[in-house]
Amino acid sequence: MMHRIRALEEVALRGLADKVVLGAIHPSIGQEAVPVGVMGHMSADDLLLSTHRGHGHTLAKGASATAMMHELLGRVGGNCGGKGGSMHIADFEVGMLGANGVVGANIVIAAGAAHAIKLRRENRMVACFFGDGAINRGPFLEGLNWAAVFRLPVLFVCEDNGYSATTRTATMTAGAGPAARARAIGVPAVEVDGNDVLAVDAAAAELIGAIRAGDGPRFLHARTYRITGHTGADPATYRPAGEVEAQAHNDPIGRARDTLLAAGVAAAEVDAVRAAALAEMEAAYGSARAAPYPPADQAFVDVQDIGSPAVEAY
Amino acid sequence: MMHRIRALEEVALRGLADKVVLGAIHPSIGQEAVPVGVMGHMSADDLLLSTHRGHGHTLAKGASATAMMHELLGRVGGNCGGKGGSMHIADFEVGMLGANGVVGANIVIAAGAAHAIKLRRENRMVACFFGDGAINRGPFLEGLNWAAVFRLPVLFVCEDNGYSATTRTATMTAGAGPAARARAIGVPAVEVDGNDVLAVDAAAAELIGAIRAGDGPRFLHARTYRITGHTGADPATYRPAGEVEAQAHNDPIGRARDTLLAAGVAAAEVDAVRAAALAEMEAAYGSARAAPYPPADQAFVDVQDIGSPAVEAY
Amino acid sequence: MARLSYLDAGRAALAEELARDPLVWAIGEDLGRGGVFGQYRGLTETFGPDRVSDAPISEAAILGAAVGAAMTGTRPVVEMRFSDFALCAVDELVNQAAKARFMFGGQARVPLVVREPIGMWRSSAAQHSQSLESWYAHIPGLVVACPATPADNKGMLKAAIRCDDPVVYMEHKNLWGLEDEVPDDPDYLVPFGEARIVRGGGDATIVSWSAQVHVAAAAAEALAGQGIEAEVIDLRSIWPWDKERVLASVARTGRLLVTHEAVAVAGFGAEIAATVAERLGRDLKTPVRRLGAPRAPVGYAPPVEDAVRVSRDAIVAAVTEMMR
Amino acid sequence: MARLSYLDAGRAALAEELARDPLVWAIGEDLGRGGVFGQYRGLTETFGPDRVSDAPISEAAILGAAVGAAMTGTRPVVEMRFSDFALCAVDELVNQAAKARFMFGGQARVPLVVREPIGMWRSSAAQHSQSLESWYAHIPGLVVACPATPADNKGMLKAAIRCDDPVVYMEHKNLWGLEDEVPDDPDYLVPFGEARIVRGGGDATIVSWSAQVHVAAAAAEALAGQGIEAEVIDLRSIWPWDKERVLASVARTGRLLVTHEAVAVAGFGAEIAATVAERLGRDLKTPVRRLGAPRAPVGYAPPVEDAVRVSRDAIVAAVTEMMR
Ligand SMILES: Cc1ncc(C[n+]2csc(CCOP(=O)(O)OP(=O)(O)O)c2C)c(N)n1
Ligand SMILES: Cc1ncc(C[n+]2csc(CCOP(=O)(O)OP(=O)(O)O)c2C)c(N)n1
Ligand SMILES: [Mg+2]
Ligand SMILES: [Mg+2]
Repeated sequence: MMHRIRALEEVALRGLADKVVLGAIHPSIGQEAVPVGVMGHMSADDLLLSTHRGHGHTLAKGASATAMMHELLGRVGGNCGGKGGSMHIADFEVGMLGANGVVGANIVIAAGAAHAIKLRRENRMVACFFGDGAINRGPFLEGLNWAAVFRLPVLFVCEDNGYSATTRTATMTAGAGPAARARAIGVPAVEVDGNDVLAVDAAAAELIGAIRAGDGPRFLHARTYRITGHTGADPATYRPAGEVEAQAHNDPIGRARDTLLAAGVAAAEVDAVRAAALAEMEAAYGSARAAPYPPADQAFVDVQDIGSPAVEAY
Repeated sequence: MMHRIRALEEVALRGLADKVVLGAIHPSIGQEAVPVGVMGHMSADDLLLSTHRGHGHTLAKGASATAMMHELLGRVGGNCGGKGGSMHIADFEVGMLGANGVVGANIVIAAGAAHAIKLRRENRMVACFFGDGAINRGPFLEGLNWAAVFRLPVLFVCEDNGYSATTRTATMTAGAGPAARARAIGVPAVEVDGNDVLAVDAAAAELIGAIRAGDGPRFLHARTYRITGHTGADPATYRPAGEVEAQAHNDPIGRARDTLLAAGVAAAEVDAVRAAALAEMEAAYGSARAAPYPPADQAFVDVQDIGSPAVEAY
Repeated sequence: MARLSYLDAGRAALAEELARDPLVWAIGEDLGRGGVFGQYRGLTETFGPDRVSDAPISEAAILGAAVGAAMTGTRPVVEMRFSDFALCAVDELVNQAAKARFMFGGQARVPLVVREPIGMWRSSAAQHSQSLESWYAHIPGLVVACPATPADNKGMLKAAIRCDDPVVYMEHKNLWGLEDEVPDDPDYLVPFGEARIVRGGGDATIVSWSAQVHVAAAAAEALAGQGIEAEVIDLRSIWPWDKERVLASVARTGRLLVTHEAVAVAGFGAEIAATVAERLGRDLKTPVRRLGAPRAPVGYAPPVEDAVRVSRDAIVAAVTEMMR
Repeated sequence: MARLSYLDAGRAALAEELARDPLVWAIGEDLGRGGVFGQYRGLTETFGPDRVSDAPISEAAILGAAVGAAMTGTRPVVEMRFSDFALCAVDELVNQAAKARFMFGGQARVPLVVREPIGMWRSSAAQHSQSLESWYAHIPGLVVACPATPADNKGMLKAAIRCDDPVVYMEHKNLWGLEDEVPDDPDYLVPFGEARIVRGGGDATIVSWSAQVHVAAAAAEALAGQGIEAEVIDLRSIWPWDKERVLASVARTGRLLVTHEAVAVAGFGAEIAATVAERLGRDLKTPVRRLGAPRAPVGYAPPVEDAVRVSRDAIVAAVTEMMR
């Protein structure tokens, strides 16, 4: 799965260079272990709320790479019919309720999805991902408090890559960090090395176990690193020289590979996974490029039932 | 000063019964020790941001009771010329930058006032009061983080009366409380018995000392009790029987009286203070009742310079 | 039929929908004690605290959680207390609730109702008196309802709860006590986009909504005394609004006055006046006219507050002038 | 005069005002690295991180802190990045900044500038493309500026910074790269409420603002080829808007078309069309007309996005029809 996410984003970045991916994309290259470690404990029934940096979450939740690639290129066959693009990708079939272009907005939405689960006495849960920068937005406080007050089945996952766009998050964040804030709001929290997929997996298992047992919300603070720029177009020159290089040994995919090799898995086997992932994404990319754009009248579809512009545009 | 606040509100409540105080008023009867204990350490130069329950803050900051009473009655001579009323009372002359009708909104404004102080390298500080319910609003998080990140001279004071309107705040608030939240956001916090004016005074002295020394923001969590209903019109029947009575011994004015008597002050002396306060407020009330309403054209004054309705109403 | 207040009609509507559909629920500050105006009185007792729930003072979470809960198949009714406080949750309403269905390519439905009482209510001052219905009419994806009568407050709230779109539901605080006949039919629904003819007339058309409808009706009464028969139309919902009925009326009368309590500048009256001028410009007997509040905040002192109200006399004067 | 891009003109304006007045300062996310579009490039280096400051991702605090800092005598310029994100700070702008002076009886001044870039910018989709200028025009206390040219982006931003009212300053993202001559005069100020005649003409009046001005100008060019001389007016600020100039022009031409990128329903075009219809209804040669976006969110895929743009051809067609 980590290979699939990486390959999807590498190909998407090529799409950006090829000028067929039109909107901004926010790659999660280097951060793949977090969604993979968490999503392993969730089923298609469970729900996911994601961010602007959501390709990895979406794929790990079970969305089709082909549909995602179509969406990134704004084509027919995209998860949102080409109307959402990278920042609004969603796949309700697999419980992925949407990326979000507004930092932190997904936190209160996730609390509400979990609220509905509780009201309906269903046996499922919600995961909500966001970045380290999002903990400075009001909805972080309001959403966590809400989930704790109503004892809702939601796992909050803070993917801490150290940056908020071009800003070092630490320079704009006071206090002891995301987990401390979560605890003060009444949400038990665990901190983990987010580039160690096994560690994430273990932490998620524990937290999700508690959530499924009805203990209310939990919080996972995963430290990771964003290898690329903030967007596909960002050269990230604001980073100190050598910082990216110093993180090379920390690449979650490289680390997982080392672990696998040490455990006796053949290198060729791992390489085959990578090759298969790349081939899958190349095929998805080819399919997307060959697909048409949605027709103009899609602009008026699915706005609303009552007072729809499809009936009268003005 | 506690007597003056109490007397002002008692008279204002009579004004409500007399149907001359027209808008909602939120009495702080029972909570007087908090502003009095804090404001003793502030000068007219220092700034104050207040709430819907701000009569005590405003008077303690040095506003004229007569002007306040005129404002509550919506008359000429009010601090805001009768245009604000209880929820928007302000007296910039004494550094009181406004009550606020929106819970929690004053927190970010206070951070900004302190930011301006820092930018201008001035030697003053800001105090920001809010209730226990306000800690569930996003601006609480955003404002405290802001003040801590920029190391601003602001004292946040949470007046915890246990209720948010008709709701027991504890039922809607997760975690270990206001001080724990503040600390997690990087603002050192102290908890105090808010009905003990000497304890508030001592805690405020310490916190304000740190602020004036340039150590950044501080937080005071003061536990208190609202003897009246949420508004002047609220019978507060949602409170368990006997709750108010059980708090009788805890009235900050009664406790201060006991302390004074124990310290050898004559009862007559204390009673004289109370009588003087009542007389002052009666006079203010009389003055306000005798004053005219502002003329209708005040509706168009002080809206804005550019594009003002005074030039053209539509 | 029963005689109910506007407030009780809304309460009955919610109670009936709560009873009818287990997926309907309501949440907001202080609902457990009946809500700030008593619109929820008794409902927690009847339906339990999960179905009619208190909320923290967290407007963004109230609305944002409703978006999440609506997308996952429940039907939340959220209470914002005063429309002014809904300004603490605009991202959630405008960027999330209104757009989710479209931007996710039709995968989401967001069947939520945002109750946000509007309007001037004696000496509530600048932060508790606003009428911002034109804002939401401008936002694709939203339905905007502004009932003026007890019957409509029942039938429209029920329609809003059953509707699959997010509905901004604006009750007027000054109408809570207004009593009138209200149908008992549990399926009494007032469809959006169908105006109500408050009073017929052939000389001029007065279009309004919410509390201002009653001011317009009083003006029409006074005008009738002068021999001027004004037709008064209550739009009931401003998105969608009943263009057909308004155009038909103005085509007949040749005169349009729109009046609303909100600020005139960029108020929804501008949309109506502009539409009528565009469509019927050649056939009007007199230019279209609007009456709304001056572009000033609402003040506390009565004379200052009254200075921004559109009075019955102002409407009478405007129509009289238009008849010349 | 110097040839500058719209982006650099705004940057020069801010730099000059920072240099002129030590009470001016700017704050927003990522400003230390030049801001998201580079509008702040180099300013932190020149003026230091206190004067051109990074902010946490806290829109409510950015705007709310600016209110506090403005009330205490400084002149904050706050950057909201996209006008869509300003929806996270509407209480701070509408309930606080806009009303403080009035509700405190004139004790407060709130001289702040809220920069919030608007408009469609290829495939930015529903949450990064909105134009909500009509919202703010509806709010008493606010000034609303929508510059269309590099010179105006300099002169109006400077005027906004020197103005004692809160100004919502809406640059258009699609104009950043537009180059033109810009005055060097450090006191070059473009006053609010004075429209610019982009091109004269006697047959029809086209009113617009922001990026749409350029579409309107291109349409007028095409119309001239057909022998129709349309006057194009760039309002520059929509509150206040230059009613006199628009009314004078329409009084001459007898025809008004307003066109803007924002949604037509309850867009500011309605206000202009309604005002002109009210004032000049009897003298128009043809009914007023508006062109704005359909009431739909902005989609990602180019054909879907383009479907909600008001094109040059749509303007040409409308004016041609009005000439019949
Ligand atoms: C409310 C809001 N403010 C600002 C932005 C612009 N923005 C997009 S991503 C981003 C940085 C977010 O940082 P973080 O939460 O750490 O997530 P990361 O990008 O590192 O994954 C910003 C500021 C936004 N989308 N929404
Ligand atoms: C944003 C917002 N939401 C709701 C309200 C309505 N309201 C006014 S006071 C109040 C209770 C506030 O409780 P708390 O902060 O504890 O202050 P207290 O009234 O106890 O002093 C509420 C909910 C408001 N004014 N603003
Ligand atoms: Mg980050
Ligand atoms: Mg309280």
